[in-house]
Amino acid sequence: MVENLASSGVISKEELSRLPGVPSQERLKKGPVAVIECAEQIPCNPCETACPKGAIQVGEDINSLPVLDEAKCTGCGLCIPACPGLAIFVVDVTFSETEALLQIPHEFLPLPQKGGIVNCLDREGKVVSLGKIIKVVNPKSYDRTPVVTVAIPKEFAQDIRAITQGEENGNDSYLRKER
Amino acid sequence: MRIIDHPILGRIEPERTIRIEVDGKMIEALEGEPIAAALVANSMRLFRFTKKYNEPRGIFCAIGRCTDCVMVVNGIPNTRTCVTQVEEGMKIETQYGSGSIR
Amino acid sequence: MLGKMAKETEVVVVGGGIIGSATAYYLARAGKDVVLMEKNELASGSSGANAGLTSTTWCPPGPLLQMSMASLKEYDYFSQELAWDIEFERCGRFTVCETEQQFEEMKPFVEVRNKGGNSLRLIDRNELLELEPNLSPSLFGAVFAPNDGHVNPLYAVYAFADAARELGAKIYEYTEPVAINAEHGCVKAIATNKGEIKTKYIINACGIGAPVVSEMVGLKIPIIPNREQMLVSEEMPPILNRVIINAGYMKDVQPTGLGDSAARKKSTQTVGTVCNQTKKGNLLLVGVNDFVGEDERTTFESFPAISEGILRVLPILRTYDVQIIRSFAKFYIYTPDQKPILGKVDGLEGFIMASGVNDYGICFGPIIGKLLSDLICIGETTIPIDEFNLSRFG
Amino acid sequence: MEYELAIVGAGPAGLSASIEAAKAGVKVAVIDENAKPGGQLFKQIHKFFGSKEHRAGVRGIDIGAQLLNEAKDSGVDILLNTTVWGIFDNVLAVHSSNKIQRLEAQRILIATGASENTLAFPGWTLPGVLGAGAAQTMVNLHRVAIGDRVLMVGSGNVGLIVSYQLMQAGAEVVAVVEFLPQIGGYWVHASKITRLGIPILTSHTIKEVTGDGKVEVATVGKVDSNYQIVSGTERNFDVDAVCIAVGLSPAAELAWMCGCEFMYIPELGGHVPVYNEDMETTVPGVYVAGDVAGVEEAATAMIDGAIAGLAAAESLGYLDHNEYEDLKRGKRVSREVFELSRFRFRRMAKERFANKEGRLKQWSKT
Repeated sequence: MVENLASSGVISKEELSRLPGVPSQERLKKGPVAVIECAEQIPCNPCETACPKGAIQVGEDINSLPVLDEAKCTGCGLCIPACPGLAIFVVDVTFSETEALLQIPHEFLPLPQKGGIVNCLDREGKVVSLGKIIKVVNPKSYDRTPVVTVAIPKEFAQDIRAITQGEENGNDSYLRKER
Repeated sequence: MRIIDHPILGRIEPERTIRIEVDGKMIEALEGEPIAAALVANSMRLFRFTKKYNEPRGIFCAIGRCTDCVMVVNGIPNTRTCVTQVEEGMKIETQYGSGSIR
Repeated sequence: MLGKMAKETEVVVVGGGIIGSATAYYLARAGKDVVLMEKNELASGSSGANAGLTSTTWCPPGPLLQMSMASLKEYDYFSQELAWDIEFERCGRFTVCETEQQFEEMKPFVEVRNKGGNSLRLIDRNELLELEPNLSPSLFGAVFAPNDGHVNPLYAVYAFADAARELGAKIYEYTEPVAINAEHGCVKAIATNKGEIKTKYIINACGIGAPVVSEMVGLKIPIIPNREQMLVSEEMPPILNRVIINAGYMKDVQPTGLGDSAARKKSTQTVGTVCNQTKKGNLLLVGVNDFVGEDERTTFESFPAISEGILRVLPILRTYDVQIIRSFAKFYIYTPDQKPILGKVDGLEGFIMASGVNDYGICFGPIIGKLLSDLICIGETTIPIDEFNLSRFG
Repeated sequence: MEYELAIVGAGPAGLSASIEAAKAGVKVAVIDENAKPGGQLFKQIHKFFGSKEHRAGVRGIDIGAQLLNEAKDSGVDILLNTTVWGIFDNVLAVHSSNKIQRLEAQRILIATGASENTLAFPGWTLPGVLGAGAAQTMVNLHRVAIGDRVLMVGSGNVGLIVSYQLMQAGAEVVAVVEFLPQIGGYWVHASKITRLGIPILTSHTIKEVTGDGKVEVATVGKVDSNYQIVSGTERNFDVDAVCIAVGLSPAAELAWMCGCEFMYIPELGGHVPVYNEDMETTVPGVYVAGDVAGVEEAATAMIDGAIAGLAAAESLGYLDHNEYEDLKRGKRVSREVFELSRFRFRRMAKERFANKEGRLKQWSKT
C-alpha cells in the first residue's frame, strides 16, 4: 500500500518503513548509510551496478525493489548519481551532537558552494531549516548529477531531501520557497 | 528569453547571430534555429489570428504537426515557424486568417 | 443507431449517399413512411469523397440538362430553407481552353447547349483574366457557365439525412441488405444484417455497390467503378472565385460531353484538371481516373500528374509554395453510356433503380430524389426519365 | 534511389534498427523530416531506467549521440529534411528540397513515433498553452523559455519529467494537476518535483485559462468521482504558460496507408498496427517499432527497433535463421523486463495480438 505516495508524490514515513532499501534505526545510528527511497517496481538496476561493496541488490528481475544490505553499505554515495530516479540519499546522523550530514543529488544551477547556507526542504518541498554546505562533488563519472553534502539539524535527518539557495544568496529564482 | 546556462546542457556556445524582420521590426536570431524559437527568445508568443473568430494563436506542438504556429514568411502564408529555420534578412509577418495573396 | 429497427415501412432506400439521403428526404416530405439504410456511415462512399461540383456545362440538351438545372433550383431552396450551411454556391465555372483549337471546338458545344436551354458564354483571354486574375495568361479562353458551382458534398448528405429524419424517416447506419424477398413479381421485404423489414418499394441508391443489391433480385446492372484520385491543398486565401476545369479534361473524362466513352473505357488512365476552392480555403484538385476494380488506394504517379496539370492553369500555386495535405481515391459510378440508371424495373414491381450517376451524383442528387419521390407518390415525373431505364442495356 | 531497407524516422527505434541491419550487411536508409536526427531523444536530458544493456543511467541526449555515431559507423545513409509523405507498395514517396522523389525499398520499417494528445477547455487555444513535449523541445533543444510560471496538466511520466526539466531551465512550475486520484507516472519522478515544492494535485483538473491574447490565469478545481469539478473548489494560478501532458497517440498514418491491420488498445495510445514477434505487420515486408507500434518509452523503442532491424536482415538473407533467433532471443529477454513493471502494456498488446499470431507467422514466412 502506497496511498500517500501514489496520490501526492510524497512518500509517508509509514510507507518508507516498509521499503527494503531503507536502513534500520540501529544502522543509521552507526554512521553514513544509503537511504533508497525507491517504492515502485521499475525496470531499473544502476544502483546495484554502481555499488562497489555489493550492498545493493536488485536481482535478476530488475523490476524488483532494491534491497540494501546495511552491513555492507559504507555510505560512500556512489549510488546517488547513478539512480535515474534521483531517489537515493546518504544520511549520517553521527556527524555531530546536533547535526546530521545529508548527501543529495542536486541538478540545478547555480551549484552551491562549500560553506554556503541553503534552505532545506522536506519531501513536500516545505522549508524546514537552513543547512550548511560541506561538500559539492561533481566528477565526470557522475554525469552532471552533482552530489551535495549538507549539514542539517539532526531532528530533520529523515525529513530533508532537497535544498534551495535562498534569495539572500542572490540566485535561485527557479525554486518555490513555500506552498 | 534564452536559457543561456543549463545544469545539464551547459552554456550555449556563442553562435553566429543573424537578423530577421518580424512585422517590420528587426530582431536577432541564432543561425540554425527555427523561426518560432527566435520569436520566443524575443518574447513574442502571438503568431497569428484565426480566420473565423480572429483568435490569437501561438506555438502548440513545436514539431511541425499541428500548424498552429504558421506565419507569413517571405510572403508565403501558412509557413510552419517551428520547423522552418531562420535565414538572414528573412521577413516574417503575423498571419491573419489564411493570409493574403498579393 | 439506438433502438430496434422498424418491422415495416412503405419505402426502403438502400445507400446513404447523396442520392439515397435526398430520395429519403423527398419521400418523407411527401408523407411516405421511409427507411434509409447504409452499410457503413452516411456519405462513406463516393458522396463523401469528391470535389462537390454542381455543373450543367457538360449536359447535352434533353433530360440531363433539364435535370441538372432543376437540381440547382432544389439546392437553392434547400440551402435557404434548412439549418445546415451546405456551402452551396452558384459561383460559376470556367472550362478553360489551353489552345485555340480547343476554343474553336467549344463553339458548337456551347451553341448546342444554349439551344437546349443553358446559358453558357465563350469568353476570351482578357475577360477570363479579368474575372480570374490568378489563372495563367497562357490560357486561350474559356466557356463560362454562370450557374455552375459547388457544394460541400458531406454537408449536403448530412443535411438531407437530418431533414429526412426530422420529417419522420428512419435512418439506419451499419445496416446491410442480405436478401430481398419478392413474391409474384412484387417486392415484399428486405432482409438485412440487423433484421427484416417489410416494404412495398426498394430503391437501389447504392453507388458501386448497386450491382450487389440488384443481384439479390437477379438483375445484372452494368455499373463498374472508375477510380478517381484527388489532391487536397492546405487552406489558402481566396485565389479562385469560380470552379476551373480544363477543356481537355472535359474531352477525356467528362461523360457525354465531348468525350468518346468507348475510347475512354479502353484507355487505362486519364488525367485532367479540375480545381475548386472550398469555402474553408482548401483547393480540391482532380484528378487521375482509371479502371482498377475496387482498389481505393492512391498512386504515387497521380501526384505529379495532377500537379503538373494544375500548375499549367494556376501557376500561382507554385509562387506561393502551396502544400498538398491529403489525397484520396473514390469511384465514379460508371455506366457504359455514362447516363444514370433510374426508375422502375421491368418485371419486378416495387424495385426502383437510382444509381449509375457517373461523376455527377452530387449535382443530380436532389432532382433524382424529387423525381423518384414523384414516381412513387404520383406515378409520373416532371422530367421524362424513360431513357434512363435499365432496360436500355437489354 | 534504391535501398534494401528504408526506415522512416531517425528516433531511437529507427536508429537502433538501422544499426543492427547495417551491421548484418543490409543497405539501409533512415529518412527523417527534421533537420536533426535523433527523434525526441535530444530533448530527453534525464537519465534512463533499465540496466546496462539498455544503456541505463545514460541521458537520452547522450544515447542519441551514441546511436547516431553507431549508425554512421555502420554505413547507414541518413536522409534529413526529407519527408516520407506516402508509401505505395515498395515505393516511398519522399519530399525534400521542394522535390518529389521515389525511393524504392525491399523492406520498410515505420518508426514514426507518436504525437501529443491535447485537451480542450475554455482558453486552450491561447498562446502559451502548449504541449508538454513542445515545451520540452523549446526549452531543451532550442533553449528558449516558454514561460516563467507554468501549470502542468497531467501527471504521467511526460508531465512529471517535463515539470522537473522546466525547473532546471529556470521556470517555476506552480502545480501539476491530475484528474485521476493517482499519479500516472513513475513515483520517483513525482517525488523529484514534490520535494522541490511543486504540488501534485490529484483528482484535480483544469477548468479554464483566461487572458488577453495570452495565458494569464489558469483555473483548476477538484473533481468528484464522476470527474466533474466540485463547485467552490476552484482556484486560480497566475501563470504565463500551461503545458498539456495527456498522453500520446501513435503517428501511424503511413502504416494505415500501407494497409496494415490495426487494433484499438487505449493503453498503447489508441489504434496500433498489429505486428508479430519479428515486429512485422500484417503487410509482408512492412515492420513497425517504437511509439508508432504502441506508446511506451525510448528504452523499449530501441529494443523493438533492433529486433525489427534484425528481422529485416534475416528476411533479406543476411542472417541465417538460427543466428537470427539467437539474437532475437537476447533482445526479447532484455525486453521482457519492461513488461513486468506497472507499465506492462506491451505484454497486454501481445496477448491481444495473440489470436492473430498464427496468421501473422504465415505472413512473415511468405
